[in-house]
Amino acid sequence: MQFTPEFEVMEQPSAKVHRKKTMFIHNPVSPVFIADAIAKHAANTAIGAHQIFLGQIRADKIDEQIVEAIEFSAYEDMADEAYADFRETLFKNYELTCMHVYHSLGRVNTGGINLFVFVSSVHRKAATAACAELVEWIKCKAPIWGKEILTGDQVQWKVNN
Amino acid sequence: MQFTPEFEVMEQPSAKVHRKKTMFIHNPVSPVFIADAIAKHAANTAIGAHQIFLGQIRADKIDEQIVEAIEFSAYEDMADEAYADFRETLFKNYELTCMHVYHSLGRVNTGGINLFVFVSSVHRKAATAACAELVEWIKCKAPIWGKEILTGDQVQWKVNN
Amino acid sequence: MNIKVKLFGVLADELQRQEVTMNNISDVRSLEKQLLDFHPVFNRVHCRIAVNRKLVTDNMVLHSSDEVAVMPPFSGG
Amino acid sequence: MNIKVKLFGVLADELQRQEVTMNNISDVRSLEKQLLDFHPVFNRVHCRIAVNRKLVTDNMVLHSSDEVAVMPPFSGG
Repeated sequence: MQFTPEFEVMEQPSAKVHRKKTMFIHNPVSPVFIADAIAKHAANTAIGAHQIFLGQIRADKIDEQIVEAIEFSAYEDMADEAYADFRETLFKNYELTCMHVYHSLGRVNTGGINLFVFVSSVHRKAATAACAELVEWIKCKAPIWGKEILTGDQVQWKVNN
Repeated sequence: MQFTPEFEVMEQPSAKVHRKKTMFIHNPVSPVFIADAIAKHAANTAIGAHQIFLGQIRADKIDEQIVEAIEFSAYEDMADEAYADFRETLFKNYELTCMHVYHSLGRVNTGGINLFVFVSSVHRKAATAACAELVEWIKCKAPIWGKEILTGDQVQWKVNN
Repeated sequence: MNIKVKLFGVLADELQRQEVTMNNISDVRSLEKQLLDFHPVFNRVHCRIAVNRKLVTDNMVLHSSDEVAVMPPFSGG
Repeated sequence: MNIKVKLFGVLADELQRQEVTMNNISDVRSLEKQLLDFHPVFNRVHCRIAVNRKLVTDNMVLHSSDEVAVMPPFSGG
């Protein structure tokens, strides 16, 4: 049986027709992307405070080897669903205006940014507290894995403390 | 008595020959400026975490009037000296890599960014804690004043809670 | 019952695949037991199981339609 | 002794100047007293005094070379 593309789209449940909301991007986070995200929020004049967290890949020394990159993978569907729940909890617990999270998948070289957390609120304390909780959540509760690529192509699985 | 510019420079104590380090800028903080600051830190591969705070001017409603802008002034010399001291304290109390603060002077319209605090560290908790302390310090201890410009050119001096 | 199990991180690396089918699985505990025999990585690495994209700690019955995943410790961010 | 006093924020606005010279000042307390008589804004607004760019709470003797400032509550950020 064959479908025309239009028919196929109509057959899909509506959640799949729309592009799924996901925290994952397939590149490092660029400073220009961050600037654009900030600039977009100028129009929301209820906002008084933005709290931003950026994770950057360190050139850690492990014995005699140096980390050159981290390759990230994730259980994307689970991470996005769990984030949607946690996001709701944070919006309930704090008076927030906006919340955005971007995490890289694939290889990010040292010096590159692999995590961009961006929380905005009317008064600063809400954004500051929620941002810290969210970063903690991503480090501890999100099904994401980092494989450290060392000099000489050795690898080591990243451990979060 | 007349000096040639060169001679005049030689007469100055060395601290005054160099451009003084100050937190104050005479414009709103632009997203591009923030992106440049972030991009510059890619070269420092000891850094694992950046914590950024941005203050944005809110269009608060005060009775029937709306805030259109805040005009900032400061006791600049005192603020910069006090910041240098507090910066040293934070570097002693937390394992930090970098710290930058920019505060606007003059008029910043609603939606504009008047404060950019940027703290970096190897591990995230140092940057997060120091950034929060620094923002608190700027709000409570730095000799800076904001005059809210309301619709119809009425003014009201900003009060920090 | 056969259950398809998603693998992530070091598990996917060591087994060189992102999914494995386990036979004769009735519940989470029987899956855990079989994994220990299946490959030494499951002894070495502390793993957690997700069913239908939610972490599971207590035992529960599994159905062939369930989305089951075994996950090593998280290390994102 | 005459002391030049820097004014900031609402003080500079209401007095329409950024500096005022006060006469017969010997110490911080005498400056505070004279300011209260000088302009009603000093009664209305809780002010703090800085000498040589440092906040002063205890009384101290002032010298003509001191950099003295009166400051309303801070509201930066």
